[in-house]
Amino acid sequence: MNCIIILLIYVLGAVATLASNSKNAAKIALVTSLINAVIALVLTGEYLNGNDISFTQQWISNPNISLSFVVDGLSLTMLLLTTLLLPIIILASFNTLYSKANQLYSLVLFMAFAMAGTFLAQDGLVYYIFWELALLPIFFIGLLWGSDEWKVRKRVMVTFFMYTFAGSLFMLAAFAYLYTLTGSFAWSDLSKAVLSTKEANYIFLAFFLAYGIKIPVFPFHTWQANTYEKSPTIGTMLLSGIMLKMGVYSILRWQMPIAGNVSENILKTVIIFCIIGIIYASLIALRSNNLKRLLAYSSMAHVGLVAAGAYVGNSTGYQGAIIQMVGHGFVMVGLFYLADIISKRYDTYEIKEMGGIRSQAPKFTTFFLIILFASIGLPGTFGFIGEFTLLFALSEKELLYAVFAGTSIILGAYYMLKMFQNAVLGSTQNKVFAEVTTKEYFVLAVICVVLIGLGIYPKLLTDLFIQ
Amino acid sequence: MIEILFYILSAVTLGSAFLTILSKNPIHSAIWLVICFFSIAGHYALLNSQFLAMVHIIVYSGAIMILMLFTIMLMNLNISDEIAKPIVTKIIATVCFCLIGFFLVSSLAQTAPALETYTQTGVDFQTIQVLGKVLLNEFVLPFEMAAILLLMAMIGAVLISKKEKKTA
Amino acid sequence: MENVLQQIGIDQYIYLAILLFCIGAFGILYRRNAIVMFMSIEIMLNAANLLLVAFSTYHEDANGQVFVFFTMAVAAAEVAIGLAILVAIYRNIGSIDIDKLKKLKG
Amino acid sequence: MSTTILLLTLIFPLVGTLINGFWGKHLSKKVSGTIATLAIAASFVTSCLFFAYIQDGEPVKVVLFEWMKFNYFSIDFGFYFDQLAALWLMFITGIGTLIHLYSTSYMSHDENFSKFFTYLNFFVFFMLILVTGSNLAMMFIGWEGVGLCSYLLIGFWYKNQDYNNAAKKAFIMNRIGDLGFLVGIFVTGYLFHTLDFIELKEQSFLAPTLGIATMAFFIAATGKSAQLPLYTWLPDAMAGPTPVSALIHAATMVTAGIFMITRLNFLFDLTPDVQHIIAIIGAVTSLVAATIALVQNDIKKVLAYSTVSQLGLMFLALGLGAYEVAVFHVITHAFFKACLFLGSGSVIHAVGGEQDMRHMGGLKKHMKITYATFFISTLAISGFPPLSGFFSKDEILLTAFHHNTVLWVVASLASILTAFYMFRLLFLTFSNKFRGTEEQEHHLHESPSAMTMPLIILAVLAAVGGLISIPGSSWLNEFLKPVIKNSATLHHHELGTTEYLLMGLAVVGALIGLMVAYFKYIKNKQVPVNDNNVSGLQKLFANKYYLDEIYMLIIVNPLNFFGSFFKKQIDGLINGVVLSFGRVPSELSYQGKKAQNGNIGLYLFAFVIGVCGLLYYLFMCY
Repeated sequence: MNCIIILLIYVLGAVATLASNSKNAAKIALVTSLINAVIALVLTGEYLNGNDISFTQQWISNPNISLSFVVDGLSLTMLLLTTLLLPIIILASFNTLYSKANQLYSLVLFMAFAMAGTFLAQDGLVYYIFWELALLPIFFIGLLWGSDEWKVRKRVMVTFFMYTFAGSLFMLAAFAYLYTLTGSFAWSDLSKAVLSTKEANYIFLAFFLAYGIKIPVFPFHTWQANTYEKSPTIGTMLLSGIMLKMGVYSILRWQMPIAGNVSENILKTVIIFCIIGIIYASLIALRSNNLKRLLAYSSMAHVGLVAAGAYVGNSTGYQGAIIQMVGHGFVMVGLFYLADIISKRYDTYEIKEMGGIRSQAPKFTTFFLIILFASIGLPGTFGFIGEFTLLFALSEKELLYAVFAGTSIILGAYYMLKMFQNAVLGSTQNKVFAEVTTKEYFVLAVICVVLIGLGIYPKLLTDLFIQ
Repeated sequence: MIEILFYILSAVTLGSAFLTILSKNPIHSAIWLVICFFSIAGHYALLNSQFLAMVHIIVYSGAIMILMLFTIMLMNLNISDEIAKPIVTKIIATVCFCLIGFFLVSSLAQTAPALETYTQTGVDFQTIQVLGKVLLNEFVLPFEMAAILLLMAMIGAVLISKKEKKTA
Repeated sequence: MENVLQQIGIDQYIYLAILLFCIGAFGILYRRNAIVMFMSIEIMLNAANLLLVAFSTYHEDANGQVFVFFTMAVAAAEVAIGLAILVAIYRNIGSIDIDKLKKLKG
Repeated sequence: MSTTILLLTLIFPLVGTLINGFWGKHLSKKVSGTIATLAIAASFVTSCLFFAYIQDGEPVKVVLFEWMKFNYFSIDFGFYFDQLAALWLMFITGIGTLIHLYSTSYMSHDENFSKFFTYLNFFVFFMLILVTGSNLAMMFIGWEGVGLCSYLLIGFWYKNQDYNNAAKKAFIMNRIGDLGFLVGIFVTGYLFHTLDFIELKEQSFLAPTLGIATMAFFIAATGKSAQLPLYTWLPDAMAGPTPVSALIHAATMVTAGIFMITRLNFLFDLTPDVQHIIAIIGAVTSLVAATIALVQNDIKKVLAYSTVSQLGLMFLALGLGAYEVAVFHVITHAFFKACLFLGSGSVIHAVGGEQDMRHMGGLKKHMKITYATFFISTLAISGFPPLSGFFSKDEILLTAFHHNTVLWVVASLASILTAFYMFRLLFLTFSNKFRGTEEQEHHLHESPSAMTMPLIILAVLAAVGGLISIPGSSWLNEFLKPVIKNSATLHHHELGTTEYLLMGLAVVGALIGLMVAYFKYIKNKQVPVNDNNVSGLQKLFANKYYLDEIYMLIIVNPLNFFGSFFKKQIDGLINGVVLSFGRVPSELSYQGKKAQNGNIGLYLFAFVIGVCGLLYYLFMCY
């Protein structure tokens, strides 16, 4: 079997969804994503058996571009994350009846195609094309199905689009420069390119602009909270669950191997910015009144740690970043789903208008607690494995980094528990909060099982990329 | 002898050009311009290109100037119609004139004088026969294009100046 | 045949053309009557023509004169169209003062 | 020893948790409570089996699988059962069983009965992981897990936001310590390339950064075991149901810090500077908490501060390298403090939820068993011979005297104060006349047997528990020998005149405390005044040295301020800069558009200027 099948099925699914009517669109999308999840698992099996599942085909001879999709531990993990999270995200979106659902789900599948392509592509230019391609669907999803009035939404989405797009152009420039050096876009050639420190510095910074905005790293984060807030929940889940992992993935795949001999000062500065971002975002989350914005900033705090770990550049940081990407994906989808459920029942995202949920919906509260504690890295959940590994990587580089980044576990506990207390606990309100439905129960249970299961036995996943 | 002729012609050219611009009455301007064109035709003749001198008189002094005069008369323009430009504009215009004149002349002055080194071969290159051959051999395509251009101009002029129907 | 440039010199022609061109430019800036501005443009065109002829003679090459010929054709077309436009404008606005013609401005 | 039995010790509480968690609502309260109690009791039985085995058996290490892997070492998901773990297993499951039994009665009217036992069982499960984890990371699972359960149980009555605040505070304060634990783990892992206790014990050596690790571990301990400066969560944690306070915040969880330092004694022995800090902090905490306890009027708050104070004494012992002594005091303290808390629970139960001692009094007549057990435990904590507290506390004081007289004075002072406030508590609650409402008085009753049974058992243990380590021939010290690398206490056991003199002094001190309390509260029948009407030192004590306010001022408020500042100002600023990248070109083009105004003169002027510039550049510039 070949990894390109996944891309083809996503495209076919997108077309089929678009052609169907609004009623069946979600189901077709779900089936497509499930098929791909199964295929991804089969591919994993083949990969572990040592079969070759990569695909390479010359596309353009001058400049030398080939459609090459290679699978290794890193890209396979990200592929699994994408394909496994997508059914959950689509299932989670069943709560909302979207207008023109066929277009929406078609865009979702198309986005999954682009993201999977980004994770698989081993040719710099093909990778870049997929990278930009992923931006289009989410732009339209946010623009057409988002909340708030059109004018505000449009401004937010256009800012998001232009910002990330502008950042990516620097990456394209870096690839163009690298092409003049090596005469190839292939990862295998680029990673072997010998760069002087000065060249590496510039290329590193160009990549950093693209990835720093995407992840986002302080101070490139201002698009994030707005975009998360205005997007529909399905868009927010796609953004936080999978799309921002493209940034971290790219650090591990492209930036660090190619511009590895960047000067130590730049590397340190970047790590310090990541750590500043952790504390900064945590403090803002502490003062956020809107649940979605709070989650957006908490997401930023967590990926700040992931990015810092990725930039450390040793093997611990590498594996920690991958682990936490997966963990963060599931946690964020779970948290946004919980927020979505609350907002469906209470018709608000304002925390102070919530409360009194626990006495009415104990099951919901239990799920909330599990996912919340996974997000603040309680041992026994997958969040802990990631945070532990990342902080350990930082401490290997410099103990103080770990201490400062580690304050996120204190601040994270603070703002999450504060939010939990105000949103879920407290005395019962007049508003009725119905207990989770079977569908919601299923989605949340899957997320919780993944988080706890991998927290206790992480080797299931880590064996993919640790030799 | 030729030199004197040249200077006289030049003086007429420049003077009539100036007067074209400075005359308040457009009719006077047109008449000064005709004189200017005649003197330029004289220059052509002086340069021994008879064909162009004749064409110039026909096209410019004849066709174009008549057209202009007709238009002026058609519009019935007189002096009072034109409001003088503000004085600032006039100053700026003068400054521009001086500036560009100065820069052009002084940049030319930088180049070496050409008269001392100039020689001629005496080949016939500008009689009507030669020009006709060049025009219909080498430049036959542009020649035809020019014909089409003139045709288009004619149709365009007719179309534009046609009175619109008052239906709209 | 005796070449006039042996006595007068190309420089003189260039100076003449320059001055003529400047007068044309000056006219456009100075006047606001569209027809007079048209005339100024003709003067500038003629300055260029004059220079072309002078250099044609200087290089003993017919091409320059051919170009002048084409320029004249273009100038004739231009004047025809330009005057037609002016007439149309005059008919609509009642004036050919170019400062009043600002309808196309965005 | 079969590993299955050992693992069963851990699995029983987990099974109890799962049963109550998933089907608790469908079970009757009786079944639910019985299952939970039985789960811990079963665990207790297996612990006893192991305890019998370890008397002359080898420690057992069980590795289930490889948990995490790094390029130069890996972390096992494994358990290590040794003498130290055996002790803790015994009293966690033992006291745990008693408290579960007690809770079945105490909580019987609560609507979330099964949930309570779910959490309680879950807590025991994590506590067992904490003490049996084979490496630091495993210990950390338990360490944070008990914090989680503590959070859930303090905030058990979740409708009251004050309780939720207390729960949140406890968790966050603990998290500060947890960061210390993580840093400790990182430094240790980096230095020794292992986190396994056995390997650490063999491979540890003095490295320059080891002090950071031990200090970080100590910070972790101050969080979990409520020492200065992180102790403020413990008194607030009394918001939870009383059995929770007894189990988690007196007997077991708060001793995790002592357990951990004892576990890592070989590391702490290498860094004497850190040991000094531990000793000083322990002594100071013990005195500070004792002074605060003097003026508290809430019966559970007094016990909470008393716990902090006693934990301080244990840390003093740890800091002096006397690990066995600290462990000894942990055990005796677990007995009498659990008894005291459960007794206070019984009292609160009787007076219908009232916790203020000023509204109690004269309960002696109504609650004889509670009074008797409470009295024994009070004597034990005050250090009257031959009750357990006397032996353990005296050993700490002896050790302190041999090391540093100042520490001894501080610790002795704390002990005298302990005697005073404990008897104050006893007298205010049980003596004189009842000061509550008529209705409450009518309602007064002795608690049911499910509650008094544990009290009696614990009182007996509090009385005789000291026998496990009598000066001179200590069973405990012998038992712990394999765990502790070099002990500082061994040579103190030849009792001389000095030692007897000190013991006498301690008893006299306790008596002084008793007498003062007696005269003040029984002879003069004083009742403490309202907190607002006190002055001077008393006011300082009543306000807990304003520590909460100071934390509010220097930590919480700045965090909130910076949060708002970042949210409103800095984020806006950054956003403004980002948007200006878009605005500048658009503004420029808007301005540039104005130049295209249709004025031919202007165009021509620009053209002339351009031509002039070009000519200048082309012809005249060289």
